[in-house]
Amino acid sequence: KNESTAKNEFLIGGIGPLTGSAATYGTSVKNAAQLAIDEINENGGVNGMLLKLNFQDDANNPEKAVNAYNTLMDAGMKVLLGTVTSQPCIAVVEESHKDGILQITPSGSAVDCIKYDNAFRICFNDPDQGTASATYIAENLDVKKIGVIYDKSNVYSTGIFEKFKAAAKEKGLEIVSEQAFTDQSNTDFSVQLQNIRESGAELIFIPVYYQEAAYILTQANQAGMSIPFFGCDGLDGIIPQLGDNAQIAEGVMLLTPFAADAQDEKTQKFVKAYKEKYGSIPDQFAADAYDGIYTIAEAIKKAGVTSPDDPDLNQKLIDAMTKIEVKGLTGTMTWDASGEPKKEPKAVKIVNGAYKSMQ
Amino acid sequence: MSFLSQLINGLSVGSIYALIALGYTMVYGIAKMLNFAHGDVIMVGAYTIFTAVSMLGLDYWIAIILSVVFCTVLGIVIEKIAYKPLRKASPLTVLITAIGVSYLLQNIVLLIYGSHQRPFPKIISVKSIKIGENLVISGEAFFTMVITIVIMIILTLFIKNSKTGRAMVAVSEDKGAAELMGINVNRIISITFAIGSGLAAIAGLFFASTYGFIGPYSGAMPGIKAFIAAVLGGIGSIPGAMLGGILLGVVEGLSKAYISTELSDAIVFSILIVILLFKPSGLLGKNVTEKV
Amino acid sequence: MGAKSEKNKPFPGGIGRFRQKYDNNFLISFGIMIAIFLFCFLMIATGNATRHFKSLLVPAGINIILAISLNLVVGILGELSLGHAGFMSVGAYAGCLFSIYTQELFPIGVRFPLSLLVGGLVAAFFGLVIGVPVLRLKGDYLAIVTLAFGEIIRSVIINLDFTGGAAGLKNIEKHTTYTSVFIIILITLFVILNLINSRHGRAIMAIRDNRIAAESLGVNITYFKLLSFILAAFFAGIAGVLYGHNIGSLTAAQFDYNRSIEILVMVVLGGMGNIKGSIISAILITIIPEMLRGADKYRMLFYSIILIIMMLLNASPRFAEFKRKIRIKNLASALKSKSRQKEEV
Amino acid sequence: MAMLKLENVEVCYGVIKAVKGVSLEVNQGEVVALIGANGAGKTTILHTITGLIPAKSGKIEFNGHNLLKTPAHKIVSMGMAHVPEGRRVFQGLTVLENLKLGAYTIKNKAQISESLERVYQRFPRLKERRNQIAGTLSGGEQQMLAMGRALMSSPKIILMDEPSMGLSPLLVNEIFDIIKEISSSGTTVLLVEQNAKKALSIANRAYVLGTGRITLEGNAQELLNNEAIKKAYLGE
Amino acid sequence: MTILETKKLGISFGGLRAVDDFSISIQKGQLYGLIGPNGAGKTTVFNLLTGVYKPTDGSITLDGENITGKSTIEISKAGIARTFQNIRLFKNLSVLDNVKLGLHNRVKYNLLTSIFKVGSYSRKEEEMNKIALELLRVFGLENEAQLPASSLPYGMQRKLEIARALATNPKLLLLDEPAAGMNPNETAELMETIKFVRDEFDMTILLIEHDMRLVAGICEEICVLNFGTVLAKGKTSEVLNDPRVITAYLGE
Ligand SMILES: Nc1ncnc2c1ncn2[C@@H]1O[C@H](COP(=O)(O)OP(=O)(O)OP(=O)(O)O)[C@@H](O)[C@H]1O
Ligand SMILES: Nc1ncnc2c1ncn2[C@@H]1O[C@H](COP(=O)(O)OP(=O)(O)OP(=O)(O)O)[C@@H](O)[C@H]1O
Ligand SMILES: [Mg+2]
Ligand SMILES: [Mg+2]
Repeated sequence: KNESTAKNEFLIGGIGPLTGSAATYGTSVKNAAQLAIDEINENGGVNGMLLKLNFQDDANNPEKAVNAYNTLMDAGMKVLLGTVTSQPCIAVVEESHKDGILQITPSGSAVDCIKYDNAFRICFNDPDQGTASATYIAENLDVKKIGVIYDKSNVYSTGIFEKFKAAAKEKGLEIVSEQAFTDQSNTDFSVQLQNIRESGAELIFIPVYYQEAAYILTQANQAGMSIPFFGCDGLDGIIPQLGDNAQIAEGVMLLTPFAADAQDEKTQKFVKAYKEKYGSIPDQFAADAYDGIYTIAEAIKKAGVTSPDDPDLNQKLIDAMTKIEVKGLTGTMTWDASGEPKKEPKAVKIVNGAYKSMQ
Repeated sequence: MSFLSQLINGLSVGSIYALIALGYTMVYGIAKMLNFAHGDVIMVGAYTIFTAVSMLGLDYWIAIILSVVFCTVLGIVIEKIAYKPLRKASPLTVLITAIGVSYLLQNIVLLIYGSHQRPFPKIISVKSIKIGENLVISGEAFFTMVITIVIMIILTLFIKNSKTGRAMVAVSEDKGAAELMGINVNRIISITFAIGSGLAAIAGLFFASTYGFIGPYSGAMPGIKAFIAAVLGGIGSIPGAMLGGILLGVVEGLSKAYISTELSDAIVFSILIVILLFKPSGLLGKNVTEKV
Repeated sequence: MGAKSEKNKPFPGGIGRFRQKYDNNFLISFGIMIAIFLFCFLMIATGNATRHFKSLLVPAGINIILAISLNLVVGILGELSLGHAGFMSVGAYAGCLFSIYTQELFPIGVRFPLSLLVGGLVAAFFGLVIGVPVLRLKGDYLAIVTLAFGEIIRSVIINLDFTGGAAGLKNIEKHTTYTSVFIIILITLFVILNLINSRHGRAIMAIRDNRIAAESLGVNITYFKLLSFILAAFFAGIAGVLYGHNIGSLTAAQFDYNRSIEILVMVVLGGMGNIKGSIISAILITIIPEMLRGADKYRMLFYSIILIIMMLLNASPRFAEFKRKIRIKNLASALKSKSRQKEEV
Repeated sequence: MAMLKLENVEVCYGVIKAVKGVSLEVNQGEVVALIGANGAGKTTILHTITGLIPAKSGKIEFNGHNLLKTPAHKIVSMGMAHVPEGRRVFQGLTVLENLKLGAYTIKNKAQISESLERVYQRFPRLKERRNQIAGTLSGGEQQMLAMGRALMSSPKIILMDEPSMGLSPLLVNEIFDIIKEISSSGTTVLLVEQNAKKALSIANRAYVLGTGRITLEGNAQELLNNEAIKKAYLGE
Repeated sequence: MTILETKKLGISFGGLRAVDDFSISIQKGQLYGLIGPNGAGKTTVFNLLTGVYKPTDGSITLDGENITGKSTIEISKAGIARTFQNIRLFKNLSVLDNVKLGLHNRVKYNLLTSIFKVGSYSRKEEEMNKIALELLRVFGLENEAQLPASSLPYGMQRKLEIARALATNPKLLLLDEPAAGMNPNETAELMETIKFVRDEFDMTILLIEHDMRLVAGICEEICVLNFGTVLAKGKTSEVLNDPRVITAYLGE
């Protein structure tokens, strides 16, 4: 039964949606995590141990995520990389907290995802992104009137939007049009765009994932709108998503720690390997997962754990988390006890189909 | 002006719903089954075109024909394997099997093409139509509307005037009696599925062209909306499906534009309920009261 | 001939009051539930249960409650409802909000049962509200309205503040245990089976079979339709509260129409109006996707194929005959082999 | 030679045997009556002949063809028509549409309009009501429609299941007159009836069905005078 | 004593005047026949009497109580029970349960008793079983009590419908073509049963029938409907010899 009984194999569990409408995000995480693990094992593993990934589907459903978690515990999971989406993450962290095992969520951005000591995250949290976006726009862009399109049925989107709204007010920005949509109608945005156009907005803030953003940008383009768009890390992945029509995304600005076409060696190597193995360009989720695995490896090294059967393994790893520094794809990260990563968001603008850093 | 253009937005969405609902109501009205997999056949149709054009580099026309043929065959095969053995079972059994088929199609596509959305090739490119200053009807929307109306007329004429069409109505009324007329009931139901699925391929083409992207789950929501449109228009009524689809799109658009984008879903569904309370068998449905 | 007329007698062998109250259906359903509980209890007590197994007990139990209660509407009353998850969600939110806000007021032993009751009652109230269109509409038209109702609820929950909006309700204490679910299942079974086997249940089934005839006998259609919807909603609401107190958080997205359809699958697979069947199929539908975890990315593919095959088999007359045969044969041969074993020992 | 021939036909509903080995023959040009109590299996036999219900065992031959292996819709095109129990007209269609569906197997347009004229001639009421929705016709009119519809395929043999049920005495007489006419115009008739007296009075031969078995057969006139029959089925 | 009296009863469907100016009066204990050509409006009269349709004109009085425009349920409670031309049984329920449904408003217990099976449940159920079995015995159906109603042959289904209607203990029993689909022998048997019911239960019966032997055999008075209006009414033998009735309905 116990998968990790194979000598010195360190089992990392993964949980995320592999089916259902959020399946892309889970798949990205699974793929990139596997890629990182293969790399590490090729270089001899960590402290003499080989890493192994067991990734379970949760269909973006908390109940199924808890089932998946228990399956992984039965299999002998030592560290959890997950879950990918916020809602299941909030349910699973309750369990992992009771078991006291280290949980690192690559992309669960809701505040409560890491409310316990054993949980850490790679991505930014929602409020921070909301505030950061408002601050950035107020301080660096010459616009005052903002229109927003956000997903009312999604935690990530509403989470960012709410903080953005509060911060925007403080910074003297005026939100002239708030347009929502839900998972029941997330392909047609013609009405929302029309509403914004009539509101006189100078910039449209879209704290949504790139799949919806692709629809929004395409339809804005069709309607002949030329208002600039500003998004958060969920927007990363928009260029490959648009395919041949990438020019639509020209001028879109986003806050993101990761850019698949960044010129540094690390990113290029990752993107190349990912493309070779899975045939598509990695997105933010993939980058977070890749960093997540390297973070786990770093924590193992720091904690000096040499056997998966170490009786104090959990506490050692959790303690190690606040002591390590990881130079990842998404920036150089350190953690404090809150579990939030310390790293800088970068604002980029899409120019000629590529990210270009802004200040 | 703004009202008119919002109305046009609603009409464009509505005509897509209507186009999907036509195929839905066809199967629904004649085979008397809720084919919950209809939305997924649409998705498969769009993927077929995507494969032919973006992956194999085939000509648009060939891709479209390929997609229609593929979906037609798919419809027939699904009917043979999953629905035909259930001719005598309760309609709910068939409904659940259809849900199984819907999951199956989604997961096959998921396995073959992966979970991420694919950009759909720009096949239909019609110039937007400008009326006056600010009023623009997108080319796709206009074309969709025209095609929907044409298909509606063809279907109505086909059912009313062709021999097969008459046989379809007979089958929908009483399978046993239809058999006694010498009608091959199984064949008629197969043809119904074939037509329904062929229409799904066309709907898939227009749906994907309008919105530009397809994923394994792209068919689910339009499928549900088309189901709603078909019921709203009156089960089995072809003009009803058209009317229901358009109305659904317009109500959705106008409530987003003038009431609330947050609550538009709730508003649309509430209006649906109210309409059905006043017209319990849909807008154009036959009000069959049981003779006592 | 003698045997036949014996069999055709209204109540073979004469019946006691107990049998009149508790027919085979009742006893077998309870038997099944108690056997399942004992099995789980033994598995856990002997340390044979994996965590995965244990974590499935509560969801399976909740699904049993949902399936049984939906069967009351779909199987017994004969109306198609695609909005059961809607009732579940109102109940879940009401019950969980109650238990969050009364944290200081009551001790847990009082608060949890009370929150179940609150969830059930609020859901029942919504059952009454949706009951109004139910009285006017039939068949697929009603199905659409129930589906719409479920989606309206979901949409409203997302837009309200006290429900936590899209982020949902968090920090719900986890009180649901498999014992508490088991007790609720028994209560649900008791109420619904008793109802079916009574004057009221008969009236509901009469409406399903022939509304006009039922009316002509003075059966109050309005009352009984509403009663079915309210009762079904009540138990769905309770199931929702159990769900919330098991996962610890709630979001509207968990209660979309896919969830309603999943419950409907259980009912239809188990057989319309067949409560035993609902119990078994609820368990199957809960565990099959979980058992398929080993199939990795083919998991949901296999699941859909299994679902289709189960439906086809279930409806096949040959399979029905086969089931009947093995049931009789099995019993007979099992009895035989047992007695033989005894002789050998 | 017999036009239609059943040999030892058995039919089951699930485990219940409804027809337990029935043999009967219908010759070209005859009117053969099949009478019997409620639930004897008369309807079941007709359904089995036209292929709506499969037979468990036995043999059914029609003009030398084995019907057991022929699907229902092919049987119609071989020249057999069935007026089913309870009429089963297409409620939502007009009278004319119903009649046209009766000629579904016929390709020749001229033949169809000829048949239609003949049916209208025989049932002037149908001509008068040709655009009425069939579901709103009265019981007797629906019965006429069901017969007219069956005649549209110009069948060699026509099977009728209780055509007089629920009709007023006047109409019953009319219907039997029509059956006589149909027969005299050369169509063979197999007639199932509760109204045994009427049926026997127009039939050439008759079979009496007990529960699932033929208990008696013979010349219709003789049966009409048979004491046992009189007692059991004629209520005298 | 008059049990049922209708005055100028009428109803239209769209343009069709299905029943017009329909007035009859039935005495307690009478066996009354309603005949007429197909589509004359006989079943519609039953539907008016039982509240399935609301009359556009006229009034209905049952045992001195005005029941015009009342709902089916109220009328059932007031004391009219019926059978249907196209049999309407509860197909999936047992024969016994079908009859017990007839007792729905006669032997009652409340919802809590149903759910908790306490108090009078067993006693009331036993009482129902007793009454229902007795009724089934009258119609020779006691051996089929536990079978599903759908498995009965046609003739037995008709009888079961009558038994179910009787279970409501009505003041007036309406039978819509009870002998349809029966052979003369079965019809003769049915005639006996109807007479027996009338005598034994002291019942008033109004019946629609096309079988003249049955009508002539048991009805004391009849009413002939034609195109929705009363063509003739009175003593059975007299009406059946009325030449207008013969041309419109009987033929010969
Ligand atoms: N679909 C069915 N399922 C089960 N049993 C059936 C079915 N149809 C008919 N039967 C049974 O088969 C037997 C023969 O029925 P059938 O309808 O052929 O009789 P019939 O002679 O036509 O009687 P009737 O005079 O009432 O029309 C009856 O006992 C009947 O209950
Ligand atoms: N709900 C309705 N809508 C429209 N027309 C109706 C309705 N009910 C009855 N009719 C019409 O009213 C007339 C009388 O019908 P009814 O059923 O009362 O006839 P009937 O005398 O019972 O005939 P039968 O002896 O054939 O049963 C018919 O023409 C019928 O078509
Ligand atoms: Mg019959
Ligand atoms: Mg009538």
